[in-house]
Amino acid sequence: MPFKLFEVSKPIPERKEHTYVKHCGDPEDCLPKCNSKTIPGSMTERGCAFAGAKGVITGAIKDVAHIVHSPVGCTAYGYGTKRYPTTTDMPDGSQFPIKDFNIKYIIGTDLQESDVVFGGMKKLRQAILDTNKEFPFVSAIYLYATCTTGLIGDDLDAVAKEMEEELGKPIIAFNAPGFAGPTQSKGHTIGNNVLFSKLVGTTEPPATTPYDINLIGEYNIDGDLWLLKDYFKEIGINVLSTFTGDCCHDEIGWMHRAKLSVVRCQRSSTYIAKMIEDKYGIPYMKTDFFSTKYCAENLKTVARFFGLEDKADELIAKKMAEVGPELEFYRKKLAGKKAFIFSGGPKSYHLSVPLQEELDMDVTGVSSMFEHEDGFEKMKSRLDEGKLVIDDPNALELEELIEDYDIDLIMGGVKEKYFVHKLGIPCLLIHSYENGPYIGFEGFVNLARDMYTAIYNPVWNMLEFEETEEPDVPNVEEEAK
Amino acid sequence: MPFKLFEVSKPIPERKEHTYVKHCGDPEDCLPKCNSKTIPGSMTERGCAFAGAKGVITGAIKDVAHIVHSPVGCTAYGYGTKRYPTTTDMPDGSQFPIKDFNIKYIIGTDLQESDVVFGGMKKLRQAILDTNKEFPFVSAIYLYATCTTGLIGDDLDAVAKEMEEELGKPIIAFNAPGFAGPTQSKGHTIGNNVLFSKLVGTTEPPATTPYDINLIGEYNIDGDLWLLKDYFKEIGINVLSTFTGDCCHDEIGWMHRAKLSVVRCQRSSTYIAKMIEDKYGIPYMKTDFFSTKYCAENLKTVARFFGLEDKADELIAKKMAEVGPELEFYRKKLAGKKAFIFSGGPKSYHLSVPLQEELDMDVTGVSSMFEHEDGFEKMKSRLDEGKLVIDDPNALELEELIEDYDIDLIMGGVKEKYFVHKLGIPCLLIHSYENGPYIGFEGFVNLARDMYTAIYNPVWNMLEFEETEEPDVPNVEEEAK
Amino acid sequence: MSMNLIEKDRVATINPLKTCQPLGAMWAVTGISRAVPLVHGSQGCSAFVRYCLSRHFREPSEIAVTSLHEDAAVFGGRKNLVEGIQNVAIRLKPDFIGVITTCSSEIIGDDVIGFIKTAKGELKEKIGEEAVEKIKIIPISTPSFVETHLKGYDNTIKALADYVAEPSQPNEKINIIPGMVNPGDIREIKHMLRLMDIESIVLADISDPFDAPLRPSTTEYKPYYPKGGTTVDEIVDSANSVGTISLTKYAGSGALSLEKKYNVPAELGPIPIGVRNTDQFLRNLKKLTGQDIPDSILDERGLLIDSMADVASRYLFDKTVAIYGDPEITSGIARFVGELGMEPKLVLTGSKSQEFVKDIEKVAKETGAEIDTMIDQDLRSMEVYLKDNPVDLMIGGSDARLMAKENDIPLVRVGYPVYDRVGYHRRPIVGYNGGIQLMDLITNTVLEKYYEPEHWKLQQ
Amino acid sequence: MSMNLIEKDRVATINPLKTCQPLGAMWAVTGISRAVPLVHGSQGCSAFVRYCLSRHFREPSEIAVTSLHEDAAVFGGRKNLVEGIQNVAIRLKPDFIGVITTCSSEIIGDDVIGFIKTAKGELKEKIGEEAVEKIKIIPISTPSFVETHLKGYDNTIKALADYVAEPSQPNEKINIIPGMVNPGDIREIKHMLRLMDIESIVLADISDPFDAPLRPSTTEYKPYYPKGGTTVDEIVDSANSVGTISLTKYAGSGALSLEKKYNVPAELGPIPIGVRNTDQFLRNLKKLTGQDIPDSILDERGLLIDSMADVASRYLFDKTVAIYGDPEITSGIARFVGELGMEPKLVLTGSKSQEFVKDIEKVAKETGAEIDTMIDQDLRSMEVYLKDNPVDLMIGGSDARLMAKENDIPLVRVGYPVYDRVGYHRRPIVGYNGGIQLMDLITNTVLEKYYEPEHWKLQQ
Repeated sequence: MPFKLFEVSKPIPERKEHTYVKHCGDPEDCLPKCNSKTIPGSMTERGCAFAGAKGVITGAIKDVAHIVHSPVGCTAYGYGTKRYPTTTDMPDGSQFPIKDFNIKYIIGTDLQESDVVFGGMKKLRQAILDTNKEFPFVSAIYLYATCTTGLIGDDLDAVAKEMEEELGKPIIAFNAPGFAGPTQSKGHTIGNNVLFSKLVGTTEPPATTPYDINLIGEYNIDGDLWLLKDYFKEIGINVLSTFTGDCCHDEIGWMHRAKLSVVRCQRSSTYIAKMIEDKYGIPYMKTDFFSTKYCAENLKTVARFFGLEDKADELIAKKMAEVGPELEFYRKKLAGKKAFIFSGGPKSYHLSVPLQEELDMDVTGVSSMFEHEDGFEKMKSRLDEGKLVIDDPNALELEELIEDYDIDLIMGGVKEKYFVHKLGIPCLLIHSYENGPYIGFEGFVNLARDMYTAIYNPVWNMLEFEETEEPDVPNVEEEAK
Repeated sequence: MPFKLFEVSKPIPERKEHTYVKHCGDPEDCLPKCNSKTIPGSMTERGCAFAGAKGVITGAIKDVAHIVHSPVGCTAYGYGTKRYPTTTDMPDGSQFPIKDFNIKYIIGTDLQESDVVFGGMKKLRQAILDTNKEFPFVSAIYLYATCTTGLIGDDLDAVAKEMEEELGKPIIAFNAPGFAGPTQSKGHTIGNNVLFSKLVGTTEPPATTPYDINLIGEYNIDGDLWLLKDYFKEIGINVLSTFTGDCCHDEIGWMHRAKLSVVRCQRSSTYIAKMIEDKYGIPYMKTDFFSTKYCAENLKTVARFFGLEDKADELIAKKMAEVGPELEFYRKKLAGKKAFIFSGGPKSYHLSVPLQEELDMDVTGVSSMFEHEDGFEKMKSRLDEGKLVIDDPNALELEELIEDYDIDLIMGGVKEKYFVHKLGIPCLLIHSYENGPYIGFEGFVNLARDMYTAIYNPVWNMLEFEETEEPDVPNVEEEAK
Repeated sequence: MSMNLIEKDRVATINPLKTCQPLGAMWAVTGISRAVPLVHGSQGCSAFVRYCLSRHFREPSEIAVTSLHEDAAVFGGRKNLVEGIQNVAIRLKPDFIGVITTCSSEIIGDDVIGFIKTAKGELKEKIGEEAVEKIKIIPISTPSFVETHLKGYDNTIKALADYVAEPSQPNEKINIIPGMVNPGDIREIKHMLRLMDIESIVLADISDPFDAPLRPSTTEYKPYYPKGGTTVDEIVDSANSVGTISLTKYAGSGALSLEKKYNVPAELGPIPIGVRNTDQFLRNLKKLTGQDIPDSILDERGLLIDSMADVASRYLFDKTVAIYGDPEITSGIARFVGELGMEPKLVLTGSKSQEFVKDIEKVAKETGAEIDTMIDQDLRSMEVYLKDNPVDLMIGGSDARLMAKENDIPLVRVGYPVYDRVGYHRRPIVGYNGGIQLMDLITNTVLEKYYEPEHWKLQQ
Repeated sequence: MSMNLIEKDRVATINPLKTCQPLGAMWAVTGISRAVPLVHGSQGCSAFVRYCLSRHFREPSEIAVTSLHEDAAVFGGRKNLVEGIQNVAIRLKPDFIGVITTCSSEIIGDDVIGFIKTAKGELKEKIGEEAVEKIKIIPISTPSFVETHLKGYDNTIKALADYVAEPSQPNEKINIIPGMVNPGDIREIKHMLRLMDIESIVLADISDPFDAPLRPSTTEYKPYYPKGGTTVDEIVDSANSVGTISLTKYAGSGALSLEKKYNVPAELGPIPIGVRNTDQFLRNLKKLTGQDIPDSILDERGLLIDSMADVASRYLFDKTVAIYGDPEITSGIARFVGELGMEPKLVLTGSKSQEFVKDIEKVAKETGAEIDTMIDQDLRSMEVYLKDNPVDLMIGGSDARLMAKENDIPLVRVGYPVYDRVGYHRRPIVGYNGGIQLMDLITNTVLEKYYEPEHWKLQQ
């Protein structure tokens, strides 16, 4: 019986196929059903395709103005939702005038009832002109379709083409309305396709080296990219283009000039790596930089490609000496703690082994809200017998899971965090992090520390009023041992 | 009947002599009784001699460590009570290491019961050593007797002498215990005498000019001194020594090298000016720099002494052009408002004429907590018929005064401020100021503005809940007109 | 002495100061006990709102969605909604389901009322008639392309009045429509009502649901429902109250509906921010209930007055302020800062509201200030304005925090959203106590920024 | 895991963290309704204290003085005190006069009890026996050179127990000795008692006198007396209560006196700061009164717990703190910051208290932190310590503000004195609500200082 139907989901038995309990003898394709529609009336954690396109893929680019063609809501929600810091450094050595421009501004057409009736393309054209006037320094303007404009049939590509000619500046349309596809993953795909087809091959880098890579699917969440870039630099590898953390519009255009594509977030951006390989013959490798072991292994693999393995070894040795003792402290504290990883996608397979092997934790299971089969295969392969692999769990299932599996820590998003706390269990932000970065050597220490502080928060020993005082209040650490 | 007994003071008829109602035909020496003991059991605003010495006179010096020889209270109360900012600039061009050192630190001997029994001199000696170790850069150490050490008979002069020899650094004792004299004024006198007898004539200035003055009784409350110094500089007059705002210990020592002593606070420091004149033949003049007219007149007088009247005229014209329009605005707003000035001392005569003549206000009366006869003479001479001149009013009398005279504004200290507000009347801090400086041209604008904001605080129109809404709430200014 | 209306000079909206109707509806439904907001739209419509509400309140925001996809765009959302309602009803066993439309379901033209009927019918076969009748399932029409989130809130309260309220016996209670204010504000209102000995029905009371204790021993789990919220019975009973006070003129439709249908007298606004507005609120309460205003409240008033006497003219006078946010809160704060002697130099709201303009005209008259006023505007307009017209202080939500920082203008956080600090949702700005809190916040901000450099001025 | 006691290495006291006994006595007497503190000493003894109290509370502090001068030093203060008492009695018509000694009157050796008798005798001739008997005139011995201001407070409460309390009928009330906490703290205590349905006598209740409404229409003038304070009748009745809780072990003499003389059981401390101390306070209340702890309080507790779950580990963990001030408040905060996962690195008090050392040992054990502890120390010691041992945060009064600024360490203001900001006297730090307030304050300070530079971390 490799599938499990939560008690609370008995009225919707279709959910059973989405909850797989790992059994080692199962055939490889025995996986939870995924990337299919959510059952209506669920409290799903899933978002929409627009979120996948703008929120995940393009929102990290530093020098682009984003126009959301929508009633005001989608524009408002597109603001300040991702921790994608950017610098003002441009590849040619110049400075973009505004730091964190991508975080600071969001633009929209604020469609009204009359626009819904008569169409919003005129308004969109004017909004593009306004944007170019307001922020003349942007390198490009990106347009986003939404449910409304999808339904009323506004032709964003036509507007983009027309206005690009008028302004002499790249204008790119993303047709990923909210209702497209079962999850935000549809938006990733569209984002990849558009950026590849419209941009890659259109620009040339200021300079190249024999050690150039594309770092794909690295969005610089809470500074992740900056750590990785330092590693590569020290090894002698040059990140020619990042897709898309702290990158600029033109960087996408010259991805075809790299020697290798390194794919970080395999769910959201293997697409473009594959397309680049197909069209330009540039090989790609899927990588994993979470935790010290994965980071070391994958740095070496990338370095080996360039014959720089020695340099990688040096870096790894140095870093391990730095973080080893601290990690050892946290390992002792975290050993045996039961964690459940509820990520958007790939973190559910990136983190299971490191938590188990490097921190001696017990990973009760993993889930994802938008992974596809390939991702679930990896999740499954990286878990022990009897562990859970769940597609798109809803809030009610999460409750049952926590109750039945005696979980010590949930790793999830803001939507889960405060809900899980109400169940008396700590929840760590794993989409946008608590005190990141979480990648690489230092990042894994940060993650371990954040897990440690979440679990050892003294509050968990004080949840209820006690009618009699404990003669001597133990300290949390003792307690938790 | 030039004297008045408040209704509330009927049980203590002695108070009658302290409350004079100006009658123009009265002989000059018809004045309120002053500088005599407060009737026990009063809520007086008066302080003690220690406050007069350390709080007023010496606390403004920037490079001296002050040791209060007392139980901890007097030391604690000697901290942070005066707005005497200091710079780190020393007259020889060097820098004292700590800004606002005089505000930042207070030192004491924290006398215990055993010290009271066996004497505190040993402890004082050790405290001096400690102080010199902690702040080796101070130019001198000043010691203060207090009620306790006065009563137990500790000989501070002996300790000072002994330790001065040991440390090779000036150590000066001030024997102004709290119970000495009827008011803090006793502490001023002692402070003046000690500083004159111990310091004046003991040092030489780094340089002199033919235009050197001592600026006496200017403590730099909220930056007053810095304004005045700028004026003098522009006229071509050099402040060789300030007594004691933002001054250093050595400056007192070379006061005998000035050409003229200019006395600002006539109550607290005419003493030293007089002693310098007597001993060194340096003339002094009593001055008045509050308000534009007094400031202009007195600047001219001082400038005339040096043959620099033209420069003074230039400065005055420039300043008047700057502040004139603003003052005119405030004059219109303040015209007719009834003010009562309850100052420590001289501000009660400095401000009455300016408020009346320059701002068209009505000064209902003035009072002082520590003035002597000469000061009360001036107060009286600067008031109109029927106005009040009160020595040491107590809280209860203040209540009656406000009720009977329909006062719009009280100018007093912190002890009065919140009390007066409870009576539904604004009270402006005139000892330490609200948003000073208050001296000179710009300062008078500040004062006018602070009076304006205090009186026009919209809250005075909202004191009580109204059962019916006013059809159209008038704005305060309209209302107050 | 005047109000100067500054028009938006762009079509593009840059950093909006408003969002769409569904958010207001989800907010309001969360204020009902054991209620589930069911959004009939794409998953983004629930996911984004849950994210936004959770980060502001640091609380769960449990919202169900019908997950509309391409097929619904073509064939309509009937299947999704009918199924969705049943799944919610069966799995979550709520007392109330608010079916909230979105841009997509409105454009598709789904017959929400009809679908609810269908769903109920099917449900009856599954869980029995009695169980179904116990659940109020209410349609809430909130087209995203009309007005703002406040309208969505307003439409929800109106739906409660129209679909839930039922006249029976007079109940001597007062209905309060708080508007989109924080838990701390609603608690302060209830505190005032308690002092006046008035019982109330809050439509709807998000104070506990969005600020709930963490107490596993008494919490309702599987499904988790937060403590509190207005019960359906109370909403039913709201037709029998002695009156309705909507704290905001901008969300008074429910009050007017109760007045029209059930003769429950309505008073709309002003929001009790500051002295005069709170005075007016108390007068309205007295008028509707006949209750006297007790000394205990007037003493609280006296504490605010006392603080204003001690602090306002000394530290705040003539400091210029830019205030932005929802119209009622913004105009309320503008009036209050005027009462503090400050100068509201710029007021800005995302709503296109003539009421707001009138409110500000009144403030301009009272304060004698020239007030630059922006309606239907965005935060970018404020940023551009401030470059040329710097102010001493900004008052509003977190979305302008980077602008404040860049311009080195201290920001006093109020209203929604505040996500970059903690506890603000718990801190009232309404009532006399809220006035004290807000004034303290403003004053301490001024002291830190403008007085610290000359620290001796803080010695008093 | 340990407490490391750091001794003072100087004789000189530099920037004391304490003051003398009379201040504590004047503070306490102000908490009695229609009472006048009459200081038997120099004018500085009243003037300085009035200044200090007024600037902290931003309220009047009306204190009379006997104005001792040289002649009294020689001949004794008899005349001053006898006259002073009469003048106060006749002119201010109080219900209570607290005669507070000072260093000078103690050294002179004035027979205060005798002088009070004499004054009463003379008074009777002037205003009649009945009028005199209505005024409680109580000697309070507060030699300035013994211990600290807290001892003066303690001696005053003990004087109330010894000279005013009188047994009659049991009253079912609880006596609360709040210690030198703020009006907001006392109000929070009273709020908890209200929720537990317990009536109380607060010895003495400064909450209204030091935070009084500005309401001319209801204020008592000529003489002005602030609203509130504990009435003399209540103090008399305190001998009949079911128990006394002193929120502080450091001022429990009055409680012990009531226990010894009238069998009123006493509980001393801990001050209810933080979760565990507040839990203990409630248990003590239950023990003494038999009242159950209601859900309403536990829900408030749940809100604090909720905030701690959401915020503490995320933003506060392992941040190091220096805490200074009065011993009970300091040790209470040390325990609370430990509950928040922070590290109390330095604790500092001006009192020479072994109780404090024990409290801190307990906190060290609970938190596993190494806590450097200074007793009988001054602020200069902290400054020197911080140069070598910087911390992330300081918690204490305004007197260390310049040190905080110079070391670029943010300062969370609590306790007394706070004179460079507004409203802190009104903000509780005790009880669960006080815990929320204090945690919010700490967290927002941390966010502003340590998170703003990477502002994206504040998006959540």
